[in-house]
Amino acid sequence: MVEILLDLLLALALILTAAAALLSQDLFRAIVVFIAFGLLMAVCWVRLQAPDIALAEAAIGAGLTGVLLLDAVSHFRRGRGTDSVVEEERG
Amino acid sequence: MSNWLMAGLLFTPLALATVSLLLGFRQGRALSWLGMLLQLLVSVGLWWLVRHEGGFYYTLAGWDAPLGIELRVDGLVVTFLLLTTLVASGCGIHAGFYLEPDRPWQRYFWPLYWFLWAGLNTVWMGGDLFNLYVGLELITLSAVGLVALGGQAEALRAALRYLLAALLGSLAYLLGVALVYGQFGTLSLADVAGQVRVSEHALLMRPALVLMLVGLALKTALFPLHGWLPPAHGIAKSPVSALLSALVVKASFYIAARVWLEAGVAVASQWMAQLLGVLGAVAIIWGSWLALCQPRLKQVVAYSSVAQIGYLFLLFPLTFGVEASVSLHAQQGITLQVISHALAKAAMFLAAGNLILAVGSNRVEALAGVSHFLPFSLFSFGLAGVSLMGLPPSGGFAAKWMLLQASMASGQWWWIMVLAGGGLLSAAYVFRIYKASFLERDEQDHFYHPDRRLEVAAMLLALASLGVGVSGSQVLSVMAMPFEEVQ
Amino acid sequence: MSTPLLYALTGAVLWGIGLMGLIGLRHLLRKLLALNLIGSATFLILVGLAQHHNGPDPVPQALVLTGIVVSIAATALGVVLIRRYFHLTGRTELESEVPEAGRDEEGHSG
Amino acid sequence: MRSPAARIGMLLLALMLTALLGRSVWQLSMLEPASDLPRQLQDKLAASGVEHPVTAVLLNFRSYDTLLEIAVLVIAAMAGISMARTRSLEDPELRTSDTLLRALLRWLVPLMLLLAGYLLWAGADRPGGAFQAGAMLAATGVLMRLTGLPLDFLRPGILLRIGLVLGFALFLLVGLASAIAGDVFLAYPREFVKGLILSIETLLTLSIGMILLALFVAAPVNDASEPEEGEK
Repeated sequence: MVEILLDLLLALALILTAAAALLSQDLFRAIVVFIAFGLLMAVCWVRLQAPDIALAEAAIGAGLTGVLLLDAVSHFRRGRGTDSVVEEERG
Repeated sequence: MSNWLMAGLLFTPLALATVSLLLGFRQGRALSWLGMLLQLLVSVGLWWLVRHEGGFYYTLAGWDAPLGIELRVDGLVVTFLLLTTLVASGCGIHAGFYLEPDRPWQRYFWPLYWFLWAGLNTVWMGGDLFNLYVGLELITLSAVGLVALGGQAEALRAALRYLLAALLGSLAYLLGVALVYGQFGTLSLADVAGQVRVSEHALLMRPALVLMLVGLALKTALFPLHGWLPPAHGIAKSPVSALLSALVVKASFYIAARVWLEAGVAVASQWMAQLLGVLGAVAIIWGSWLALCQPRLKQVVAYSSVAQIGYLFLLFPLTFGVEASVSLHAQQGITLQVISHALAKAAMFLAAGNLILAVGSNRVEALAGVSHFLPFSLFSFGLAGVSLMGLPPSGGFAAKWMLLQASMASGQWWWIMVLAGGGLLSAAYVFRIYKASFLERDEQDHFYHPDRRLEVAAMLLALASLGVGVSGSQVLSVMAMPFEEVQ
Repeated sequence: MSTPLLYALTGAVLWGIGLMGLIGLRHLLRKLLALNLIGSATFLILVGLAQHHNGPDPVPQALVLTGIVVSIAATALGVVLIRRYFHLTGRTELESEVPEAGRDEEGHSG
Repeated sequence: MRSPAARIGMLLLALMLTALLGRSVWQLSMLEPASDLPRQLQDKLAASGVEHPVTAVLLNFRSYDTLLEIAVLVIAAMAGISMARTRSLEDPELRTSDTLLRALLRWLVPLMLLLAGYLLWAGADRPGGAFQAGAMLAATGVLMRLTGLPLDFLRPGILLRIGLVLGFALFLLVGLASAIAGDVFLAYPREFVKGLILSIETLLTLSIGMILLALFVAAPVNDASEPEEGEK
């Protein structure tokens, strides 16, 4: 019973973080939420008795993808020289 | 014998990719000549073997399907392997003299080229749905890399668009594979085909089939999912455009066709088949019309690809719910269309590249007067055009003739109008290029003359596309029974 | 309802969210993010559906590992292309034919 | 951003997809299990040379998938470094003078390397393996880079390129060797299978780590670009 509840909560959290990662106005925050999504996915894989995927998801899915995207965002923030930077999307 | 040939076929492109990554452009080029020769020998050898001893399954790593991965080698597959060797070699030779060897990023051309080739071979032979996914991704990423190589903003934008569309397509296909695995517990296409025929719940495969077909249609650039193709094929270097249009889009279509013919026809419905056919028909007309309106030469050729891809999708209505003989006829027609379009479109892009090199501009009106200076390339362009229009004696004619017969035999007369209309429109856009190049212009008479070898590569492919028409029956006899078990 | 099935159904919902994001969002990094979501959703369905009856099945698990590596490769390629695109043009969106002012107006109307 | 109609259309599309997909998953889950693949896998596991089934599938039963997957990684890395600054990949803005961080790193880096080694070694009979270990290596590299430690080997020269393809090349050669010995492509000889898988995994770990790191570091700041065809 407790396990089912845990699974339901986890599934709900996955959906919410996914939606939040896409809807967030701030790109930096969106990516942080996406990393959280990746970590939740790793927990999910543990629940699905797939520890290999959990390890890979935490290291690659959340860790490296997250760092890669964060690095790109900070690159955008720094801008390219004196050019005006189109950082955030509109709407 | 077959072990050696298969090992050679699988090993050569991957090894060439690895070694050429360690070399510069020129050494990589020299090595690539050797690789092309090896691939030619191996694929001719396999072709000969299958012709005399029939097709076979090749179990990789020594584990039978469904646990391991099996490759299928039959008449159709060896024909496509041979086609790939011809077209890719032609494009490779062209690229070897077309690209500027001193740019630092050009050293990555050969590795990407060979990885692309390896992916194509994998797809033609693939019998495992997930392995096909990995093969598709191999093709996609190397193709995107080739489009973006050393690129300007425009090329990057085209490459990004291509990447996003192709990834979405692959994931939709993979989702279909996931559902298939959930239903049948196997990834081997042959197993799935067997189970679909006996399972009482076979119809539950429909969503998976739709997902796979939609994903693959996106990767093949079927109307209305074609938006990514013209920018990518238009902006890439000409030999790369030739590879993309001739072979890469065919890979995803080939998978769709195999899934459809082996498992799909048993579970699909008439409206699905007709819908795919209608989209193909719209692609033929709309793509040809847009090709006619393009101001830039390579965009004309790229939109012509959108139209020619439309013909391929007539496979679906012409093989669903029809007699076996009609279906076979349609399959042969589509196979010929794939082959002749691959040869003709590669020739056309290579010739277009030569013309652009000569006049120094991509615009159609800049071609004025080029007919005196580059008659050879212009002739190649025209020969390829003949095949696209579907005039005898080209391969395009043979293909469209067979499709016409299949349409009549199955009572689906409406496709005949599309075939006729598409032919007329393609004649119009090829003629437009010719008209532009025969215009006299006084002020410019200092055209750059490209390397003779560039012109020869284009001409050989154009002649081959004509040859397919002349020897259409021999080509088909080698394929024996297309898309069927040759065990 | 079993645990794997629950996650497979979650995967179906995530596919919908991801697809909407991919089509609806404009920023290229966000599109890439949406593609990654779709990838995760696909993997959940693959493993969840296969493990619904029999418990742990190493084959789909291995496939997902392969899939994760392919998707990081694709993501990384995408990021490299986006960064270079930004470096050359200062843009992070594909639709750049519209001039700057026009895009602002479009933003207000949207 | 988009017109309201388009937004509603997208929402409907997504809802429809979710509903249909969910229905399909639900229906499929009602079917009797069709697969005896896990059982076949158990039967043949002993012959695969490793005890952990996932590793057995990745590196033996479906090794061709894995080979091509490494190829995909190499392609991404190539595309990355083809756009990188040619001299050095170091980013001066990233150099940190934080002594605390540096001291911490002196402890953290060996620890992470150790963990990577453990993951690699564990892969034979427990969860772990080349990918996880490679990712760990890359993560170590990312940390080192974020604190500004010089990573000279990531210069896009011949050494980097050799490192990228090392694992792939060994994998490929093993595949060829078995074919030369008269067997099918990628079949390992029975007696060496364990050692071969471990050596392939070790080099793969190194290469995967390097590829992922190169992708992270390849900041595209190279201004040179090919002119469009016909624009000279």
